[in-house]
Amino acid sequence: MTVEQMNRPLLRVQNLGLRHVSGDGPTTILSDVSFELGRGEILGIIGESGAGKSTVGNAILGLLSPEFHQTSGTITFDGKALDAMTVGEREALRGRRISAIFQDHTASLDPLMSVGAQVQETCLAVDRSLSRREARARAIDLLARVGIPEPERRYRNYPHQFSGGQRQRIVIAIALAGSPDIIIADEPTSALDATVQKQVLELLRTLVDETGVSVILVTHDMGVISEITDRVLVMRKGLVVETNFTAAILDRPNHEYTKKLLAAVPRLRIPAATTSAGEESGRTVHAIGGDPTPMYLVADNVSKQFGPLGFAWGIGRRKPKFGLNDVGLRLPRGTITGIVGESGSGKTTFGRIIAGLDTALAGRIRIGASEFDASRSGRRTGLLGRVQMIFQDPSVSLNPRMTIAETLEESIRFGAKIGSSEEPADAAAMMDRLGLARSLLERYPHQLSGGQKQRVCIARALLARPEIIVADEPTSALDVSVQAEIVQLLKDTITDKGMTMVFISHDLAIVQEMCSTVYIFKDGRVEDCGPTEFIFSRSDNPYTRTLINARPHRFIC
Amino acid sequence: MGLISVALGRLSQALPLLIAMSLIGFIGIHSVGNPVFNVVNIETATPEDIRQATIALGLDQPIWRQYLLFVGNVIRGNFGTSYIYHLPAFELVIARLPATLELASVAMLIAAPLGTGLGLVAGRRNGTLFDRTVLKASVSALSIPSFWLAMMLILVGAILTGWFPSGGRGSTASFLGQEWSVFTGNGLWHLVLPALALAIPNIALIARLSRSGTIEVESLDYTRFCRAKGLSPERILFRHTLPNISVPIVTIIGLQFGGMLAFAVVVESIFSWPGVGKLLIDSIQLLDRPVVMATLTFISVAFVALNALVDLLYAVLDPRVRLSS
Amino acid sequence: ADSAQAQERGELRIATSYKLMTLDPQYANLNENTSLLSHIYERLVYQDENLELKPGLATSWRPLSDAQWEFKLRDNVRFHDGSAFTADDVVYTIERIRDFLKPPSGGFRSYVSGIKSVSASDPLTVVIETNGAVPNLPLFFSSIFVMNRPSEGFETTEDLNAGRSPVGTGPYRFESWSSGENLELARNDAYWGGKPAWSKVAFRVIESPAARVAALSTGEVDVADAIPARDVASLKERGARIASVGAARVNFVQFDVSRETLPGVTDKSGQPIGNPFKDRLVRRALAMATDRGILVDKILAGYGTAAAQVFPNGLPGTSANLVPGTPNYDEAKSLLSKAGFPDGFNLVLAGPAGRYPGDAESLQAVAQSWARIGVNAQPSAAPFSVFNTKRAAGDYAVWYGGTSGEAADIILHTLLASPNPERGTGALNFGKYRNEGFDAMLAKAESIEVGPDRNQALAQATELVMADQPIIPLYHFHHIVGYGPRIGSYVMHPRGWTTAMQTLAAME
Amino acid sequence: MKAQILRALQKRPHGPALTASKVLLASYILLAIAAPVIAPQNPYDPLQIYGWEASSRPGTPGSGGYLYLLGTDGLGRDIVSTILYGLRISLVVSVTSAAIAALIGLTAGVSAAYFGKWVDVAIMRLVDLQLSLPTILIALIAIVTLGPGIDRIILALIIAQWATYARIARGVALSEANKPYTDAARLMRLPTSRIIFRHLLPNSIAPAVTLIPIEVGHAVALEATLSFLGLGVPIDKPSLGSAVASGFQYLLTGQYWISLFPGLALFGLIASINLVGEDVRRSLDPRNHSR
Ligand SMILES: Nc1ncnc2c1ncn2[C@@H]1O[C@H](COP(=O)(O)OP(=O)(O)OP(=O)(O)O)[C@@H](O)[C@H]1O
Ligand SMILES: Nc1ncnc2c1ncn2[C@@H]1O[C@H](COP(=O)(O)OP(=O)(O)OP(=O)(O)O)[C@@H](O)[C@H]1O
Ligand SMILES: [Mg+2]
Ligand SMILES: [Mg+2]
Repeated sequence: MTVEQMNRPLLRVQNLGLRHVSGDGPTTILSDVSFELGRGEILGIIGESGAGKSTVGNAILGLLSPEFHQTSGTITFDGKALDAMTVGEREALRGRRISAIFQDHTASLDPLMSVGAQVQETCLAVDRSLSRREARARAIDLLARVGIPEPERRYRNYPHQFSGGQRQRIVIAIALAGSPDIIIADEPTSALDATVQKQVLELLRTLVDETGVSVILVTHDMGVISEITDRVLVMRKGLVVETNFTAAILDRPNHEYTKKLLAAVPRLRIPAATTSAGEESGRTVHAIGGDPTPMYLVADNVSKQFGPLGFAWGIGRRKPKFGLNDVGLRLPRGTITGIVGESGSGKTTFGRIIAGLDTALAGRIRIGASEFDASRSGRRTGLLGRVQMIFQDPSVSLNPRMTIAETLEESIRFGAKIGSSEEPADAAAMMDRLGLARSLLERYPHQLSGGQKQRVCIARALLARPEIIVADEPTSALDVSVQAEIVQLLKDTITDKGMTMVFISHDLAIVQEMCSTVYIFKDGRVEDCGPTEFIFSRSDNPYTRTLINARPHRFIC
Repeated sequence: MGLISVALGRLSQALPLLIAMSLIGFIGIHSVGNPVFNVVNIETATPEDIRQATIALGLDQPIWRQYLLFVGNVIRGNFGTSYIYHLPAFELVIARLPATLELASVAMLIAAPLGTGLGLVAGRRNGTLFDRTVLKASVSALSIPSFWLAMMLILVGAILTGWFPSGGRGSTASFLGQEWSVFTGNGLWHLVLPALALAIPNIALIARLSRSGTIEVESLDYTRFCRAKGLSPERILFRHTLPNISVPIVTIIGLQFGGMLAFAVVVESIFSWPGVGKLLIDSIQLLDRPVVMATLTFISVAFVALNALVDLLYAVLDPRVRLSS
Repeated sequence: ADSAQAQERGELRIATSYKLMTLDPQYANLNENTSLLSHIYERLVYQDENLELKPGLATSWRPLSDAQWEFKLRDNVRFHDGSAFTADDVVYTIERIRDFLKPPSGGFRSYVSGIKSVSASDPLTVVIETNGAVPNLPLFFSSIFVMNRPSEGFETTEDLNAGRSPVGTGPYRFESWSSGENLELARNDAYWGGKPAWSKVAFRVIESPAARVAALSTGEVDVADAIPARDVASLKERGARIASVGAARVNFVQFDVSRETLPGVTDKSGQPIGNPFKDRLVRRALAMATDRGILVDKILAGYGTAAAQVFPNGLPGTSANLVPGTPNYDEAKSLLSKAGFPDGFNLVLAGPAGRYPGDAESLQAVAQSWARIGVNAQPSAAPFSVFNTKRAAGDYAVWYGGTSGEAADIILHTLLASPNPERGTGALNFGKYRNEGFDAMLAKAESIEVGPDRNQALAQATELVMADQPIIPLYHFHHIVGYGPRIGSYVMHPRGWTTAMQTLAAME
Repeated sequence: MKAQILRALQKRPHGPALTASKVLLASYILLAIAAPVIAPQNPYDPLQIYGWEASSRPGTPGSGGYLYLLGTDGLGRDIVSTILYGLRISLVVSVTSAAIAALIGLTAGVSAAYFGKWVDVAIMRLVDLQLSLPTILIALIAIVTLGPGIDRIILALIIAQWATYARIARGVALSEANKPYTDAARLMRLPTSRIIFRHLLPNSIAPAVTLIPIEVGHAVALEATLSFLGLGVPIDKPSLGSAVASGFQYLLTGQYWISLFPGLALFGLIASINLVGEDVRRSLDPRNHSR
């Protein structure tokens, strides 16, 4: 490698402009985006949701859908302009020299192929010298490294059998399969709890240090930015508003927007001295709420087993595995209760059972005065429809053939409706409150950015005006400024309308801000629970402490 | 759910189906006309002959008794004797099976891979010349009435060029106690034109389905991610796109295969191929009830089995379906 | 290679529309069976191309008295299994039909129902006693195949269908068959009538006319029968040759003349009217308005003969005075007016579809003709079985039909004689036409021994009944057979048989 | 759904081939509507038909005072007029039956997938039953018991065709019913009909949309077969399909025009329906909207 080559930036994006052309005319998506990425550098991209961060990644990969038109600029990789390359040459780059972690992890996985096979085929594609068995071994190793438990056993499972965070890690594993020069990681840790996130970031860091890979890391998590990136690019409305070294951006932001963004970062408050309250260690359960408030939503002894995995040919039934084990939860009306916990610990599963979408092995659920048997189908017992969910994977939970407006209208018309006397909900007003342009109403889900889809899901749930909302990581794809607004909106709605909310999140700062009570899940059980203040300041449950301590430190006060 | 229990479940569901089918067939034939007019020579038979024949065939009995009698006989494995051919009805159907099976199988073995392949590649190269050619060719193939297609094949393949025989089964070889054309060169030669006549519309149909499926799937995120992973386009096409579009294709293949087994009348009669479809239509027209019933039974069983197989394939193809069923 | 091989072995390949459905020669009296089985089995009497009776297995026959016939049998005839043909076999054949075969087997029964007893007075003489005079007995024997008496009992239809035992005296011996698909025959070297022309005969049942035409065009077969008339021209262009003959049969329009009101018959405003066909004038008017020329020249492409009676002119029992006229719409209209229908009326003209050459087309052509005199005919075609059921149920007022027979009197007997179950007359007389004068004349003619006198009497009876127009004879279609270069000539038979014996191999 | 179809129709056509096919289809429909006005002969009126002019070559002058532009058929009907009038019946019969069959079949198939359990079993065994019953038998029963008529043929064709749609739709819907967006819909406690028609159906419909135009072609052919057997439209009022089917016998004879021209007309009709169907399918795919 010549010196010149060494000094030359690995990737250079110059004046990139992109337009999206549709029946309604062109919209500018990116204008004049320029940046460089050096070898072994980690470049963070932050910015408003819908700013065009993912689009930049796609442009580098050459995977924009045909309705995007490049209006200006060049992208140069390793000294060669991508435009000048043949289709075959660009194909040869992908996976081998530039690999990617898509923001939309669930949609990135082929639903009909086992995850192991998907990792394995990538290994084979990027390294032709591998035998199938070696590739399989590599795949298992990769899965283990991203923290998939029992990778041997789960190798043959399909994407839908994993939790959101696990799917995200599988996508990461695939991106790491080769030894690329660049990894474009689009929100790679948005679905991961603090401990796992830490593990993944460490993995990335090691990789960068060992192999000199460069990383473009799109994220809204300032903690991640501060922890790992070298430089940061701030984007807004298709423009680069600011770029600088990480420390500089964080300490001395220049641009108004950056300042606003940083100001909006939620901070976890942990009292300096932890006073020990309970003597017990290990699994602790603390009294929640004084008795005066009657419990509105009560779930008792909910258990769930995931049946034998894979296809049974009628012989040799495999042993089922517990997904939830004797989980209980109680929350008073008009409150927000947080559920946090390890990725894969059963949070989503529990939420779905409360909503009546899944049947449990056993368990009782009480809402107000009505009791439901969780082991029977929600449709039968009438549980289904009492509770709305904001789904963890916004992209797949939107009907791809309905425009946003149609989706929202449906929610208004058919939602459970607590106060029917109220003025009719207004989809457009809701869009405004969520910071979404009204023009998005006429779009189909695939035409939105990740954060936009997530907000549509929030809008859908709120417009249905349910008694109870289970919000499964509702802000994971949102930039902090929008996030702050949404958090406020949710809080307001809960108190104004007297709703009750279960708030599943791995973002402890937000949980702390929003929730009055917190449950900590681990391995399908409630590991710890109690009033928020207590949990964050005084709980002595080791797992709770690890979780809290795993947070990047910069944003802890 | 295990395979065996699925199979057993299907079997138990097939019974009411067979009963319903036999009732419809029985009452249907009964309501259409009196078979006795086809049994006697209507141009010479006296009323007495007709009366005698009616009694001999049991057609003078009330319909419900005829039905019970029929059911009783079927349980004893006897579908009755054909009014027209004077042979056991079941044997007649069985004798036609090899011809039907080999024709339908060969046609499907041509149509399924070719159609899927063409459709996949056309969908992949959406908008290119190749794609437009495939689309137009398949639209044309589907727009030609089947008897036209058959006649054109005869005209070109047999009369004008003399390459292939115009019809018939050619020489056969014995296998499993039945006569098969596929095992002799001459028989295969005779198979070419009728199999093409059956295959061409199916190639087109399958190509259309897989083309439109491919276009849809190729724009999804996981296909894009597969490209980002560095997979070759071929691998994406065959290992990812294909499974994801295969549910409707498998369905159609099952349906069409069943249709070829049972209802390939036009091709069978134009190529004088002694298949089940022609037997059935003739028997319906001649009101040869025992044969109609035996054929319908065979067809129902074939469809139940085929559809069960297709359902099983859904579960093999799509793990999400697996869980729910 | 295929055809060269065939040449060497002298194989004759015939594509036939007749599906051979059973190997029992006495099961069903249908051309479908008898045409093909006549290679294996033979009859006592042979009916030639002019429907004249010629010696078959019997060399001569004569009535001994009013109720007694004697048949002298041919000597030195052997069955395919080597056993000698004797009078006992004839006795067996008759007993089998009369006593053994049970319905639904039928059709041959009526031929032997008049036989009181049969005996073999010596090995080559059969004496038959009948109940009353049966002057037609030799004709009946021209339809009955003689079987070989087995060592004991009777052969069942199932045995025969199993394909092991069809043993006859015919020029070809049975090799193999597949029901409704094919029949293979081999030369009977010991045939009494000399060495048959072909060493092998293979019949392929091809029901689709287009497929038969195609098979003949490509030379896959040497002979194809029931060629559609419209295909003749192009077949000739491709080098095939054509033989044809007017069929011994008639297709006609028949009226219901007995009921007071008829389904589908209304005046022009749709109100039901009384049965107009009771009036001879109406029937005559409709006959007069029927353009048979279109049927024959256009629909049958010339391969048909316009009909004015039940058999083509010139065959025994036909009248030379009955010639089909050209349509006369004006006179027909005035006849209608005279009958009280100046504006005509509506009717439904029913018929089978795909049963006879030109059937569905004829319905429409007849309707076109009748429209010219104000009779609004709605053609309605149905599958043959549906048609038969409905006709028997009285759902039709006027319909298209067809019939055939060994002789003119047999058709007159079933189609036009008053229905009389005891005498067995009028089986096809679904219109319930009754004409006592005609019945008497027919009965008289039938009692006369076969010969010119009888033919004369039949012709007179025909003239009488046709003047009354109970049916409108439309046409006698032609049987058309196409044959390839390996065939020198093909002798057509008006009964519509297709056999190897009718071919003459081409001279090399 | 409705909105999507409307949108699909509003969308400007894409390639020239599709434009041509739309124009073709539109002119077919116009011709069918205008047939009584523009056809030189009324082929359903026996008084206007001259049997002696049967099988005239194209271009022969006819007694009616006009030219037999494409010749006459075996009964003397002007081919041009037969095509125009036949189009009316064929269009009505095939499009109506295919549309209703698709509606019934898709609903049944998607419902089976959505409800599962015994509903699925019941519907699917009904489908199996239907699939194993030949159309001819159904048509025979329908026509013999209900009497002849175009509506009976449509009925028979609907009965004959719905099952295919049902199976196709069910197969796809089985996968769709397990996707999270259906969960969202169920949570909304939407009326079942809305989940089926608004969510599952549009997402399972793509293969069926490909199938519908093809089945329209089948319907034409089936109707022709039935007519040929005397089970379809009255024989003196041939539909386009039956004109082709009966003309088929002339295919190997010299009188090519009797079969060829109606055949070409039919070919064009089905092809244009197919191409327009392809267009509709494209516009139903949201990912194609912006293109
Ligand atoms: N197919 C499309 N058609 C039209 N507009 C699109 C399409 N895809 C994306 N957009 C728009 O382009 C803009 C940029 O999208 P992009 O996905 O790059 O945003 P992002 O910065 O990644 O946002 P987020 O943080 O929410 O993921 C958004 O406003 C989005 O609505
Ligand atoms: N359909 C399934 N079949 C088998 N196992 C499943 C299935 N769905 C979930 N699991 C397993 O159950 C466990 C709990 O999953 P769940 O989705 O509830 O996790 P989670 O707490 O929401 O995690 P995350 O934070 O990653 O979303 C996981 O280990 C997951 O792999
Ligand atoms: Mg994004
Ligand atoms: Mg989750």
